[in-house]
Amino acid sequence: MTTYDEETRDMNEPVSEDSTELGSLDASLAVGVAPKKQLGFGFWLSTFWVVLITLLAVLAPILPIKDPTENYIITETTENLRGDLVEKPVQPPYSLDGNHWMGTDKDARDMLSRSIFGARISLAVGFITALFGLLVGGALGMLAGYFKGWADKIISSIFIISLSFPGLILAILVVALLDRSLWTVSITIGVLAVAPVGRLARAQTITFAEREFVIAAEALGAKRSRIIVREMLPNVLIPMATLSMLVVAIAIVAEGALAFLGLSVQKSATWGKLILIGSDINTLESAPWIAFGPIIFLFFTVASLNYMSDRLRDFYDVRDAYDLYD
Amino acid sequence: MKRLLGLGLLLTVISMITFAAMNLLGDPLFNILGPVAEDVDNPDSVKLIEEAKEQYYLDKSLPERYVRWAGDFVTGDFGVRFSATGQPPVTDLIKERFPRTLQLMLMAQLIAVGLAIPWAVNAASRANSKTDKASTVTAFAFVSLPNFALAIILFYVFSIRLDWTPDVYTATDPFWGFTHDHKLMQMLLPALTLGMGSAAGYQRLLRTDLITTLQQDFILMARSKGVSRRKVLYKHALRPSLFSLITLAAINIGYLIGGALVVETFFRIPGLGTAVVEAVLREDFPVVLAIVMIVATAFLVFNYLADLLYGVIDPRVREKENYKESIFCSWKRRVEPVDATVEAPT
Amino acid sequence: MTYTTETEEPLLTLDDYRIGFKTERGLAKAVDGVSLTLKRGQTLGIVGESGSGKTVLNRGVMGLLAARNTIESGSAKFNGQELVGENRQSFWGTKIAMIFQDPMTSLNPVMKVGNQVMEPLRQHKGLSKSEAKQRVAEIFTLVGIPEPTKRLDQYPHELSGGMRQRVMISIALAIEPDLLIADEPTTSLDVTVQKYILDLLTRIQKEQGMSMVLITHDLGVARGRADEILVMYGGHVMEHAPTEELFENMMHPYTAALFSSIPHLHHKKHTRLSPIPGCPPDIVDPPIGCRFASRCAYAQERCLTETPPMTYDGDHRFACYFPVKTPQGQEALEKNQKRGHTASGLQIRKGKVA
Amino acid sequence: MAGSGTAHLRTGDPNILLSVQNLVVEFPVARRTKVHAVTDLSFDIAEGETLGIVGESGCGKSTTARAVIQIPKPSSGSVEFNGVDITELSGEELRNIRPDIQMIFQDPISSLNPRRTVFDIVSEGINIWSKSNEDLTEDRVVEIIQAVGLDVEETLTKRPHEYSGGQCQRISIARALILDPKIIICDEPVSALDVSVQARILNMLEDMKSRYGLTLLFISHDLSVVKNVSDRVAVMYLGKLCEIGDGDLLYEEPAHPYTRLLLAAIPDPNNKHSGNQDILEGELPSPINPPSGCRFRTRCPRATEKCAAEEPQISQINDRDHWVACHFPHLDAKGANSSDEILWPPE
Amino acid sequence: MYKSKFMKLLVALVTIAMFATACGGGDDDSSSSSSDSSSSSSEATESSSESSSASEEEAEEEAPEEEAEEEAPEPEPEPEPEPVSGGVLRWGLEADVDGINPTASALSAPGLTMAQMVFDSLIVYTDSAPFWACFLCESMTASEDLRTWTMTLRSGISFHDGSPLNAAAIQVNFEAQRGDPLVGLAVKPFYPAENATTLVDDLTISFNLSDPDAWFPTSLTGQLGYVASPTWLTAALEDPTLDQQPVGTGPFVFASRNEDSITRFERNEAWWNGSAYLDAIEFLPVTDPATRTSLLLEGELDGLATTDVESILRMVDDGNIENYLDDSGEESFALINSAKAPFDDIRARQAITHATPRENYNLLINLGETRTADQVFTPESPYYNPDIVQLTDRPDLAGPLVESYCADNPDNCSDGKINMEYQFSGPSVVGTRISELLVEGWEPFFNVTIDELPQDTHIQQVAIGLYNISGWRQFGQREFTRDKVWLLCRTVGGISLNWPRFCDDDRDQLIFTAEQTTDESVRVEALQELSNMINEEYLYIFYNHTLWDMALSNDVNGLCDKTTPDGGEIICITNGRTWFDTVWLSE
Repeated sequence: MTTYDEETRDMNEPVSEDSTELGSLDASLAVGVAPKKQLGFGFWLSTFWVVLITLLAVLAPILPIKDPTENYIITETTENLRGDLVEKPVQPPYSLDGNHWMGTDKDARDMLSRSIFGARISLAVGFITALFGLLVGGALGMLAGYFKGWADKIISSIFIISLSFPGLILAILVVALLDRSLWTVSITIGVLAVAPVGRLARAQTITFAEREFVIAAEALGAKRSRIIVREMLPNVLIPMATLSMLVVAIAIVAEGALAFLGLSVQKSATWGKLILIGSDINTLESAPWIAFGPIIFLFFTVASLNYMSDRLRDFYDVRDAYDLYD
Repeated sequence: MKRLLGLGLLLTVISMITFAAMNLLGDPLFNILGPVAEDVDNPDSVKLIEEAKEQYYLDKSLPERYVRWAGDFVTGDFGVRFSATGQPPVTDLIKERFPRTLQLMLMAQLIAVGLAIPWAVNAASRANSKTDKASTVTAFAFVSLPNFALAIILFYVFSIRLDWTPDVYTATDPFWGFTHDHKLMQMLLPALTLGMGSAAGYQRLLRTDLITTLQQDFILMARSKGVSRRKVLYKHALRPSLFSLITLAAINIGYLIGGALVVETFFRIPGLGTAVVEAVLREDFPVVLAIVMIVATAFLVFNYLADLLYGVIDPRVREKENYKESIFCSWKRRVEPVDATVEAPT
Repeated sequence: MTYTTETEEPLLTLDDYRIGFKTERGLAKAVDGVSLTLKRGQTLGIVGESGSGKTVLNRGVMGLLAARNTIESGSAKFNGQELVGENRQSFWGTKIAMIFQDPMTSLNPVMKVGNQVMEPLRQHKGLSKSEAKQRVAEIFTLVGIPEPTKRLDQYPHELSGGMRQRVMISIALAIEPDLLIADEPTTSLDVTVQKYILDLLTRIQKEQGMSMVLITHDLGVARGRADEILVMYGGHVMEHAPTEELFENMMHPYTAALFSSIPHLHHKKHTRLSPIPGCPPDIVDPPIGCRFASRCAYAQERCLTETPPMTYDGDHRFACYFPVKTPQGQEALEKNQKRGHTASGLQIRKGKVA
Repeated sequence: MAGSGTAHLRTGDPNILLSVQNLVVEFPVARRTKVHAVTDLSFDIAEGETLGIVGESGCGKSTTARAVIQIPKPSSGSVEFNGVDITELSGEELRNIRPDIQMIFQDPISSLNPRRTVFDIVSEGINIWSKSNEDLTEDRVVEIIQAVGLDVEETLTKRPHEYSGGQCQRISIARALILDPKIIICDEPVSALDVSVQARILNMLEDMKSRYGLTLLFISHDLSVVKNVSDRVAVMYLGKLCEIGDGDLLYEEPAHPYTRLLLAAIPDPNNKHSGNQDILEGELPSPINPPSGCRFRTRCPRATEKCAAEEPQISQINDRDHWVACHFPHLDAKGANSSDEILWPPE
Repeated sequence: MYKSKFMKLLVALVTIAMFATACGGGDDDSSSSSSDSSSSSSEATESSSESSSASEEEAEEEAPEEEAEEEAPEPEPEPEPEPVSGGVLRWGLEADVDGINPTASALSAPGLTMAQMVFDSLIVYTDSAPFWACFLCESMTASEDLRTWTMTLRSGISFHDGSPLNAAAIQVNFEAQRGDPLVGLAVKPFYPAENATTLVDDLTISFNLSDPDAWFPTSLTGQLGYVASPTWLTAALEDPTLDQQPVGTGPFVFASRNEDSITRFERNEAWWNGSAYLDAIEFLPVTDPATRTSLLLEGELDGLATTDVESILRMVDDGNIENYLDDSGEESFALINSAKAPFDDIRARQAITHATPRENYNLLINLGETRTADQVFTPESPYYNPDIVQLTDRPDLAGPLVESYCADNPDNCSDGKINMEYQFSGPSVVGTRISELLVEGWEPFFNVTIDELPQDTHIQQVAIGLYNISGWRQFGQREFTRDKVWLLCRTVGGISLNWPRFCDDDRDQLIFTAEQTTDESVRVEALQELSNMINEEYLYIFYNHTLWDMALSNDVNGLCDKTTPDGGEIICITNGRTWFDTVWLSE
């Protein structure tokens, strides 16, 4: 037994969302029994999906799946008008069957493998965008938040201006004027991500810069650089990391929107492009699987990333809501 | 007011950047004349070039052109299109297209707010119940569903399978009515597409805020005063929880514009969204410029209005000007009431 | 067990009243068999640390807890009317009023204070707007709010903490309740304001002839304001006595410990304080026997196995086998000092809990 | 009241560790308006002494604490530490003096970095200074952690949020102690804690003080707590000093009307001042535009025109260590000390 | 207002009805421009591809065999119901247009469709020799040398604004069109600079041609043959907004126009050739063919024209739609630039032709419903050359050619493949699908860069020769020699209407031979040889004969009842266009 006893009750539990019956006392608060925070099954399921789809995308060329560009035209033997038996190609698209698990598109290409190959570009755009946005936005935001003053004024103005531009218009403008390569698209969306990410980084930095442990560190004689690296960074990184998943999700959606307008990566099919191809009224009516297959892939991926971000935000108790950037 | 001045300044900067970008990104002469602009050996071409330069003031310096453009813009003349005929003038085009987009946005916002508020109130008042969990999952699904995907799903279900809504926008008047001929029905799916996603976002935000509010003592106080449950929810709890929602709704203007590009394109509504896509594709920069400016203005003005609205909703903001900036500072953070040390004496 | 010494019908009677919250780990017994009576026109002070169940008790009586997660049992009678299992909404704003700890958060920040006070007047008393305004102005004067008509149109943030608490009291007054529950009404206020508000509350209570429950963690606050004091710990009643009697004879070791852990003005500087060792009991899985046993210097083996019953000494009751200043208590303490530890293993050195 | 003056400073006393003179802290709030948080405040602390500063919210006591450690630097005035005016220092010089002056904050959550392990937090000072000071080793960290009653093994892996408020305050104390400081500024270290925990932290502070030979500046709004830990007590009102002196003396015979009111308000069952019938009227004036003359005059039961016109200077009472800034102090205050009663458990 | 002249030029060039048929500005084929969703706009260029002046026999006769059975229209003589007057016809257009001024506006397919309401043309195509007939004119005769054609107008006709139709008006129209710096570019090469027309008397005018032309009158069936009020033309020069409010002599009078929404024409009560049955006709631009089709199926529209095979199939399957199918007009093909590396070398052109997966193209893109084309003529045409086989789907033949090309031109190759760029208009789903399909076939031999361009830019780049290979669609004049503007050496230039920029005087000579005679045997020989020469030069990779469908709801009657004023039969359907003055709505 130590001289001083443990006080196990954590008196600083945040208000839980449990049982908000119009201001009623929360059970856990009332009795000091806080439920343990968990990421939950959904989080791991989401992680599983994201990892799975990422692996599929990376390994797509060596996976035993169909060639995404091959036209798998089926032929059948029918009688022609003269009564001769002739081999005739069957008009695609082919519906879902054992051979094509997600059916084929109008060009008799396997939708499953196209969706998997589509993930390559969509995810690549997502990750590159997030990386760019986080590096640039995070660095700018932290600079602005920590040093304040002129740096903050200038950087914040840049953020505001960039936020006032309608993002998607800017994106289609750039993409339409420049070549439509993976990098152009990614960096364009990445640039759009800089301001929102930067603002979060700035807000977080300011929040933490005001916290007393920073003063304590300063009082201990820590240098500025040390405070930034040891005290601020670990705290800003967590929200940034949770945000990064959201940015990936948003980038995938933004790329999808560009692709849907016919303005994304030219060379290969992304999810957005696949959806676009299946989205006209005729195709929707006769072969809805062409659009809905990739929609499901896209939806699950985006939802998973969103959910992971959401859970992590709760888990790490990152207070700032940041689902502002769409 | 100082903030209005700031707004104007911001818009000026934005317009300058956009204008410069439009003029520098491409060769404006090339955008008007195409390859002829390069064909300086041919006297015919040279004549065209001269004519175009004069017509578009390309012989003037960029700042001068900007001033000229800005002067026209302020008076509502958005210039001449880079198109086959230069017709209709950008102003006319905007006049023609803008109302449709505005209708779409208003409907979408109405749907979004109209859905989100009762939805969130309902969910928050039963936080963590089965209903709430179900609605959270639903909201999550809608938030994660890109609007082009939602558009396809809605269109597939309501237009193709059920045939409740028309397949196409035909710009038919009148607005009110419930057949396929009425604009209302034609706008319904596009507005729903835009509205549902936003509604889900609003719901999530408002629900969280409401839960926080509902845990406040003043709610308990109101209940102990005998105020009915409904009144507690809508009169006492809702208003102080609206802060973030208003901010988001204002910021959402930008998102809606982005969504309008996609949704208008998918539903074939000739609005600003389709206009800007078309204009970008054919490098019709005066149109792009005008639309960017309209959108940026709308965005900033709505954010400004949101700030004003804060004052209406929360008297604390009305008096102390310490809310400073909303989009300009920290969007989602309500500024805490002033410290006791600064409290006014009586 | 029933505790009644009343001839006149008491305003509030609790009998073996219990409140449990469903949690992930099991049922949290926040209030575990509380019995008490509150006479008309009297003030009852409920004292305890956070987590002792004092706030839950009152909100439970009010019916302000979430029904979904709460299990309520026993009996609670208000004005002779059984509350447990009944919908208590009809009491809200009519018979019972509440005042909360933080006047800033318990006033709606976006409503004018006048309207907030008027709300129950209009709703329950059916006053017209102008009548209600008139009445509020009167109440404001009563609670010492200067320039009452001007204040009507102000928002909470425009008032100081003390003023806000006065508004809170006005709301309670507007209801003209039989019972006023004041839940830590002054904890967030500066001492000078605190004194004013407490004095005001006492005055109003006397003038209006209503009963009051004053919840506080500070024994000092209860003294001079409450007619009786009830000490709670871990959902149990530890001790209950008329105020002066309690301060003279603290029978329960917990009450005594609580009192001596606080620095007092009359102590010389650098007086060694006597903290209560250990931590509050886990109310989901409470210890068998006395809930305070693990932290008590008097604890014997018996305390760990049997829950001490309520012992009555006239108006004074307490739940302890070895009360302070009794021969049993003294003996138990000495025994523990001799063996160096209590029955629960708590070490004691030089007569002090280590 | 709330007067100015430096008469109470023990100038020339070689034991004086920290001497704050004419401290002024102002914050701009808007264009051309300033909050006068602390105005012309002077006090000193001798080595090994505990000075308690007490006052209600908004009196500037926390601001004073921050100004002493130069975060942020005060608007004017001097803070002499060991005879060196640290307001004059900057950069590396200031940094080098920092280990000697440490601080403990009110909010146990905000004052600890949530993303670092407790061991890390405590040893941060060592990591910063170990190169220039070879005495600073990990052994010291272990020693300190044990001294504040924490388990060393646990601190290696656990983060602050896994500890309770009381334990967090111990961590803060450990962090402050690690560099073997001369003085620790305690800014409301126990006001966020439950009463029983509060007693433990207060006891521990006393233990640490004697064990490591510390000097404390103890700030609190709780008069009982301040009295308990302090040798000398200073009372502040609206950025100014009202009364300062030996703790027992000041509590026994409060001379300043404000001190008297404060003491009278304490809900202590044995408070002999509670009979004072004066009530503190009105509201705290705005520090943006403080009253002229004596700052307490707007609420003072004894205020006269003189109080508005002339700011009282601090002066000594009865040749004892008792100083007051008031034109009309209560000099007749006498009271019997009746604090013999000792409650359980017997000392 | 200043007009962007270069753009207008191209728009005009590719759409002038007089000589041209369209170049497939965009998607080169069946799903056509109308299927691109986002970029299609009110710009005229958009649908320029579909303009054509050549008309065809009725669908029943001309339709390909495999479709014959499906066709709804019945030739059987049923008791003809009496036409009823009244009603409003709603017609779906694939796009809106910039203006409806024949002398200044780019009359693309929708433009021509609407122009036919307001304007009468001077000449119409007919079914039997000489395959044309006078409409607004009374007679037209050629001089011996076939260089001068003299036309006499009908008397007593006046424009909607009251001004009279006379020879002077014709001259104003002709000169306005020829003089228009842009529209005139396709007119100018075939007339002398001075005295292109001569006024003989009030109602008689002579056209003086540079070359003898036995088929000149067929030039006046389209845009050049539309006659607008000279008063209005003059006014429109001053105020271009008037381009939106055409004034002609036609059966309908312009009523109102709301851009991108509805253009309305109302019955001309004082039409010189009787009176239309319909009260009014409204044109609604609906760019997406599937949507347009849905509107027709739902009864929101009464008729439309499309080349989108999927939509055609839907409408054919629907029992309530009458479909007029015709694939004898335009061809869909890939256009190869012979003036620029690598395709300035015939081996490269051959190789890419061999590598082209045309079978898949026709199966997947055209759903197997169109007829594969090896040349511009369909087998029904007398000029069809049965010997021509375009060797596509033969990658085995491509390999050696590429190898030999790369040996000679290492700079244009990498990794043993020829570097080249494929251009198409976009964004367009079909365009994307086509490009992916083609690239799939070409990739073993070519390093293909895909360049998806906005339609205007695409046309510009092709016009000035900044392309390698491009999706396209054109030809389709009923009188083939009217397509000469796309083939002659004289249209090669900085801005070239001869898109492949290929000049061969012998080939030109064959065109002139066919043009200058009405002797079928001479023409057959010349045109078959012409086809052969085109095939051997590998300038176009023909995919298929474009299938046009004019679809009308069953309520629409009397579609092809129109005759010449003298009662002669008229070929009423021309690449998805027709007249509506004899149309009436039942019920």
